[in-house]
Amino acid sequence: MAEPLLSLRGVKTDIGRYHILHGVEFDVPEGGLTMLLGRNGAGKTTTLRTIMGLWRATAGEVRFAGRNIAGLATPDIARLGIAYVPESMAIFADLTVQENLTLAARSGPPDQKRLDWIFSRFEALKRFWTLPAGNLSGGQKQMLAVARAIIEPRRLLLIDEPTKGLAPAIITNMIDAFRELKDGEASLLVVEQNFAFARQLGDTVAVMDDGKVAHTGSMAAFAADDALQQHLLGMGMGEHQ
Amino acid sequence: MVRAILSDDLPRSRWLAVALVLIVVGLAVAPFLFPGAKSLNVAAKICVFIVLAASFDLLLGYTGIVSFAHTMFFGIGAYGVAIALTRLGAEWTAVAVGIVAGLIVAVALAALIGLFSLRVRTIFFAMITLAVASAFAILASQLPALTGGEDGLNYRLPAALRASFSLADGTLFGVRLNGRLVDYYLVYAASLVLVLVLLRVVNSPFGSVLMAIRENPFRAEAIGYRTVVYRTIASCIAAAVAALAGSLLALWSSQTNPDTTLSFDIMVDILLMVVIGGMGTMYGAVLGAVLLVFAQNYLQDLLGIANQALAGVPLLAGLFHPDRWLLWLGVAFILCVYFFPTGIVGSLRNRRS
Amino acid sequence: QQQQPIKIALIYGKTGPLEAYARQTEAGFMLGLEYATKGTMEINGRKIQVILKDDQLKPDLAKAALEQAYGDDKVDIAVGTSSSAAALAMLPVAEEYKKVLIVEPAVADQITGEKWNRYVFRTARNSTQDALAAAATLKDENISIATLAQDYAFGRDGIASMKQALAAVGSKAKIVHEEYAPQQTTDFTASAQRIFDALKDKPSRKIVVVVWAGAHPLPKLMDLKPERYGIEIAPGGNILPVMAGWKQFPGLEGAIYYYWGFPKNPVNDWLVAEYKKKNNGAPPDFFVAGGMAAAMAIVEGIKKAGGTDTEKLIAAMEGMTFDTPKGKMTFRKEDHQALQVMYHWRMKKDPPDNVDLLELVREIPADEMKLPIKNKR
Amino acid sequence: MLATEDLTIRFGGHAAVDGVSCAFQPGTLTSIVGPNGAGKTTYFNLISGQLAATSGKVRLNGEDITGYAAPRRSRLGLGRAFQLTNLFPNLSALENVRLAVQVKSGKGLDLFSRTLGHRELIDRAMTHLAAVSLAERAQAIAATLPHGDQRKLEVAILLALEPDIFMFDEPTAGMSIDEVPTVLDIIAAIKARGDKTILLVEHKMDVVRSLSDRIVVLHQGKLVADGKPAEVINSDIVREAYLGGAAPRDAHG
Amino acid sequence: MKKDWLPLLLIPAVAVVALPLVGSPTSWVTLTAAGLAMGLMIFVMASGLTLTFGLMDVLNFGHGAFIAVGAFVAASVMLALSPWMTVDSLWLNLAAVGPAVLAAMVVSGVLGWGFERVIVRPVYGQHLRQILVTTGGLIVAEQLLKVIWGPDQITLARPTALRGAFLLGDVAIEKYRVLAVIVGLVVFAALAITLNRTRIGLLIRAGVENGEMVEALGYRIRRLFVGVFVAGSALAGLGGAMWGLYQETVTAAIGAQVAVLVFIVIIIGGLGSVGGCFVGALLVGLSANYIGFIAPKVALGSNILLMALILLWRPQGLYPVAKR
Ligand SMILES: Nc1ncnc2c1ncn2[C@@H]1O[C@H](COP(=O)(O)OP(=O)(O)OP(=O)(O)O)[C@@H](O)[C@H]1O
Ligand SMILES: Nc1ncnc2c1ncn2[C@@H]1O[C@H](COP(=O)(O)OP(=O)(O)OP(=O)(O)O)[C@@H](O)[C@H]1O
Ligand SMILES: [Mg+2]
Ligand SMILES: [Mg+2]
Repeated sequence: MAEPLLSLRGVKTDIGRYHILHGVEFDVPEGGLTMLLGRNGAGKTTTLRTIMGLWRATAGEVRFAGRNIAGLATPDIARLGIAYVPESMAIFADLTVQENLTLAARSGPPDQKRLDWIFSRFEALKRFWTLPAGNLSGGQKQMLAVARAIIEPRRLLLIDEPTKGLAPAIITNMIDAFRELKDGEASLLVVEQNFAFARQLGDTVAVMDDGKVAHTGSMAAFAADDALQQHLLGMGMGEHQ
Repeated sequence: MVRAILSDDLPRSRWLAVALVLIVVGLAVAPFLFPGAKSLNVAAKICVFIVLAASFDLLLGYTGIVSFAHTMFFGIGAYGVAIALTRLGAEWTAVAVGIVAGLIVAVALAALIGLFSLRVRTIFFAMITLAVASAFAILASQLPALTGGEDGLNYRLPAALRASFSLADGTLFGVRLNGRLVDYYLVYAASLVLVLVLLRVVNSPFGSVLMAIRENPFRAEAIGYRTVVYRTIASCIAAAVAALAGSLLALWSSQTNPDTTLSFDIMVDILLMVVIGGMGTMYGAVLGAVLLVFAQNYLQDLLGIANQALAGVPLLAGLFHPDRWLLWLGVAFILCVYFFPTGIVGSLRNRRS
Repeated sequence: QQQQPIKIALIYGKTGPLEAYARQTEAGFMLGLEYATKGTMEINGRKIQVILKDDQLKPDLAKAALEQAYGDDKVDIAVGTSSSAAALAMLPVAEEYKKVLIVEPAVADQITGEKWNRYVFRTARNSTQDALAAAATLKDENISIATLAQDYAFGRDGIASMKQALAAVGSKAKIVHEEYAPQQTTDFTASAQRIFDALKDKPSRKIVVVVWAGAHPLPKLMDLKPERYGIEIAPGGNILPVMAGWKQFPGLEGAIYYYWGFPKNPVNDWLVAEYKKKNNGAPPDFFVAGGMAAAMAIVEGIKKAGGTDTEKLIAAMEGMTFDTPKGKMTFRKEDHQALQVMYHWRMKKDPPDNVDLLELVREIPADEMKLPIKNKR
Repeated sequence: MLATEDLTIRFGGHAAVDGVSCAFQPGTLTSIVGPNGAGKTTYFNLISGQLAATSGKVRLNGEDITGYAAPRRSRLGLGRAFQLTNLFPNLSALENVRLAVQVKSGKGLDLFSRTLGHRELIDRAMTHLAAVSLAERAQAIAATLPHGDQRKLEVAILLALEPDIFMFDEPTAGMSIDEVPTVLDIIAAIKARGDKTILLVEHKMDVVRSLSDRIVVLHQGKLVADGKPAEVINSDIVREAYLGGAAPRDAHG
Repeated sequence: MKKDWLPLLLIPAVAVVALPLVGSPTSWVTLTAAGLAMGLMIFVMASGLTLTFGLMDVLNFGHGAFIAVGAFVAASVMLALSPWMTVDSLWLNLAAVGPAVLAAMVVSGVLGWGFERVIVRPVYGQHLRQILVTTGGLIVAEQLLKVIWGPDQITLARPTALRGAFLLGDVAIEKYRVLAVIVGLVVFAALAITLNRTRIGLLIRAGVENGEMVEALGYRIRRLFVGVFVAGSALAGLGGAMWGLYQETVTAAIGAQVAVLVFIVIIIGGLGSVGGCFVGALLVGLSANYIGFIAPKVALGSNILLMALILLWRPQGLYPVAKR
């Protein structure tokens, strides 16, 4: 089996005085979509931020495309072809939708075909093209945050809870979009609470609990194993659907 | 008991506790420990500035209001007493009149500014207050008949506060018990009380709302607090205390003039005191005031010594020349802000936990 | 008793905007002691000990410093200070401690006016003396004067005493316009326009009298070419660095308190030579002379009183005449103001350098300037 | 009873809420659904006073409160939890809730008593924290709580206000499924008391279905459907505009 | 976003209103020309602060220090080249002023770089600590100036070709102000283009709002900030040099003196809008002259008055930059 695009080994992260991550280990295979699951406070967001270099790993390696990127500065990590959608969305409220996307497209003005493709998924962005992003609705902000990550081709997408606040119709669109991306150019690492979404999309899964990865494997197997879900998530995926 | 006096706001750090005790006791015995006009002067200044800084912390640290007009209220208090003593003669009634007048003007002005402009953005409010303050300073210098203009006012204090007045005919531990001593303990006691009152205010339910507003005014409104009202009340309290501090200064130094009460330098000083000490912790204001007033009064002497040592070395000697004490004060500021991001108190408390 | 030193405190605004002046005062003061004691630094066998104190131009600090000097350091006599506001704050202290205070170089009239007390002497000249001197340069024929001053107490007092002064010296000049500009003014176009409009059609000789503290407006006024209306400008004397900036206006005239080239007497000769030696060629300026005068007054006074007892000192110094770089000065009995000569100067054609600037029109003798007595004893 | 009459707000040309008239009975839970940008949050903002209506009225028990500022409405019993978490970041979880409790107690203007002296307030705050199972995190600084816990704190603050009208804006968004029931149970409990009016904005259809007595559908600011859950959810408009394909296009802005 | 012309119209409006009050047209022309020139000089000094304050949200009270440094450096260079200054040849004069100004910009720019690294970097986004730390910086800088150049004020005579005035009939227009106008306009144009025609402006605004996210998008925001800060300081240096030449005396306090004026200007402008700063500066320059002529008494507070009026009309300044 080929070397995974991203792999974490023994990653530890502290925030201030608190030890948040103690030895996170999992892989994101090239061209695959890995779901990072776990209870509130398990450390998912912290993990993504650590990969992105927004928190410093105090120990362990983060290998991306064969090189250890732990310790690199955030911009340099991004320039390796990694895009990030934070949990808080962190859209630039003072800038218009257009300006937000212009900035996200590092290598020049956004390519029109790509834009149209995004509009076809997230129609609201087109409609509020010139509106300050701060005035967008919660869901629209979420769409913008995702659009910002996919406005240009990237090798790896780190996405923190993309579906929160989205209407079912839009979620469906997003699923399509992510499918196309992973079949095409990118690999994805997605943190999610919405399990219908997770199950439909995930190839592999990593489940976090209290700052460690408690289980990794194929999504299919995990989805089948209710006992394991009970044990790791305190709740079966079947429920609430 | 202690809890009640400190309104449950305990130092929460051994070192802080030690420092505070040292300050309170030290100031109490200063006249006898360090006799002499200068040290007494420094001690009194420390008391006054502790109050002033603390009142400013109520605005800055607890309510998140950035105001550059705080010295204006300080000045109003000072001029209140000064003018009264000049016009009505060196009488206690004059003092009373002055203090009350100062309070009224200060609070009224604060309320006015608050209601009109506390709605605007922080930074704009800051600039508006800056404008008002400088306008006020101009006014003061344009009314020489009343304020003595640039020269300020020199006046006599009530007899009991003058050096000539001697108490219980005699000396204690070799220190003449004269009016200055009476004056000093008057200032000391008043300051102590005022600080404790402020401590109570910030630890009252009212105080907790102020902090909420500082954190997130939008949400504070949403759960039912009218931010403008709270902010305005806070500014009025701060203004009142600042005015009282001013009155104390006027009562101590028997002269009042623009650059010791209204100048922007003073404004910067109290800003430094609050932030170096630690915003949003009354104790920070206390520490900050002590440190700064000390530095301002003794750094020069220290440098004198250093300069002796370095005599001959060309540039260094220049750098350590006593006249360059401001340079080192500046450096100290920067280092403080650097190494105590949360102020001295903040750092002490973190160290502990 | 006999052998314990004579302690003198020198209080001045050593740090702050006027630092440069303060250093001059100190230098002059030290030279004065040296000269007056023939280098022994002793008076009647008692060593002189000078204690320097910085008031940063702040009245409260000045006051504190003086209290400290009298109270803690037990000085016999004190000298100060650079800022008038600070000096005024010091006066009551002298009275409280019953010790002599020599005011130098502060100029405010009140110091020897309503705020005066019997412990206060002043070697520095006061604003009225400046005004009288300036007036003395404007005596001849009929002149139309416009004044330009800063819009606050000092500026307005300055013009007020200017008017009295003109009357006092019996000048026929009349003031046709008074212009007051904000203290911090940097752009004088507006003021100049108003002044020009007021003066330009006057038949007589037209002069703008400028009374200004801080960055002097003269060059900016000159830029607007007053000569096109035949308007002259009388800037009044100033410190050398400022007047160096006026080099390109030959023929400027005014009155000045001290210029190193003017006084012809042994004291000044010694001072100029000595000072140049110590400051690689730079001649002494305003405040050097002032400092020296203060020092010489003290030495003279103590010698005359035969000691440092305050009452004796006051008795000795009242009416005392003493040597200074400006020649003889006399502490007038009534208000302890030192009466002294002033100088009427003219800017040289093209000055060789930045310090050799002025030529003497005439020395204005002290008795020509009828200085009113403004204090009550 | 809470009612809006022809409530409208325009931003420039674009009407975010467009003539919505609707009344909400005590003891009922009404879900408000609609595509992203339909105007749900804005509708809430108009009711709770964060935004001022361009036209139309908001009535509470017959009283016209359209002109009232947010604090006043809150004190009249309109309680509101926000979609994007909106706490006092540097205060402890407990303090966040205690402040809410304090509003009703009217102690806000009490200058000279000690906060810690008012035990009853603190205890009440603790019970509300416990209700959202955050009791053991009481002393944690709000900003350092994980997203899910922050959402729960948001709910605790609403409870602490003890309002008559509860407005939840996607209370479970970003909450892990084992936590979701806690919140749903709380809402159910409030509903059970029978005298409270509950408005719920939620995108999770299963949640909506299980809780609502009634569903109101907003679409591009207009009220397009209103009725029993079953019928509304199966109506064409909902299938088309909300559950089904992408929202219909039309030019704007 | 459509352009908002009202504030621009304010300038001619003020001038027109002033005409009848001033009375004599020639005086009016003199005042107006002088006022505009003064405005542009102020603009050059303020523009740097607008950049750092407005775009990066850094409240740099130390700005005055760079102005002072600029003035001192320029003064030294010119004194060194004084022979070229005193001859009556515009070209030789400029040959002396040019290098002086350049040196001023370079030095203060370098200083700005150090300032950013040592003093400002740790306090991005924290207004209060910025005020303090930069005030501290100001004090230190002022004192260092005294250590290096000594406490006395330095007198530098303006070059011969730049003193005096052009006389058009009864109207006098100072030569130096003409130069000020040219420089001011150049600076304005340069800034306007970089900020509106490139993505730099966007980046900075985004970076202020959420630096982390901008970095996550792959931009090295730190470098950008440093760059802006250096540019700002260099502009301050330029302003300082020009101001020094105008004042003809240079003291360590020169920066602190103009600081308040500069702050007022950018507040009027709307905190960070270069256009606003431009209009603000011109308004300040004009009103000061008109009021100084019509009612000198009022001139005391004319700037504050102006600011108050503007803020009453537009509480966020003439061209509000996004709320922070
Ligand atoms: N800034 C911070 N300071 C201190 N602790 C923090 C900070 N941010 C997060 N934590 C702690 O780190 C732990 C993991 O938080 P994280 O946000 O990674 O969880 P999560 O898995 O993303 O949860 P959620 O699903 O709710 O987003 C939590 O216990 C949280 O309290
Ligand atoms: N200040 C504003 N200016 C212009 N348009 C605005 C403003 N505020 C909101 N809008 C628009 O109004 C519409 C309604 O926004 P709202 O937040 O109410 O939607 P929502 O129903 O809550 O959507 P979501 O489910 O995503 O939260 C959105 O299209 C938004 O872009
Ligand atoms: Mg998370
Ligand atoms: Mg919403």
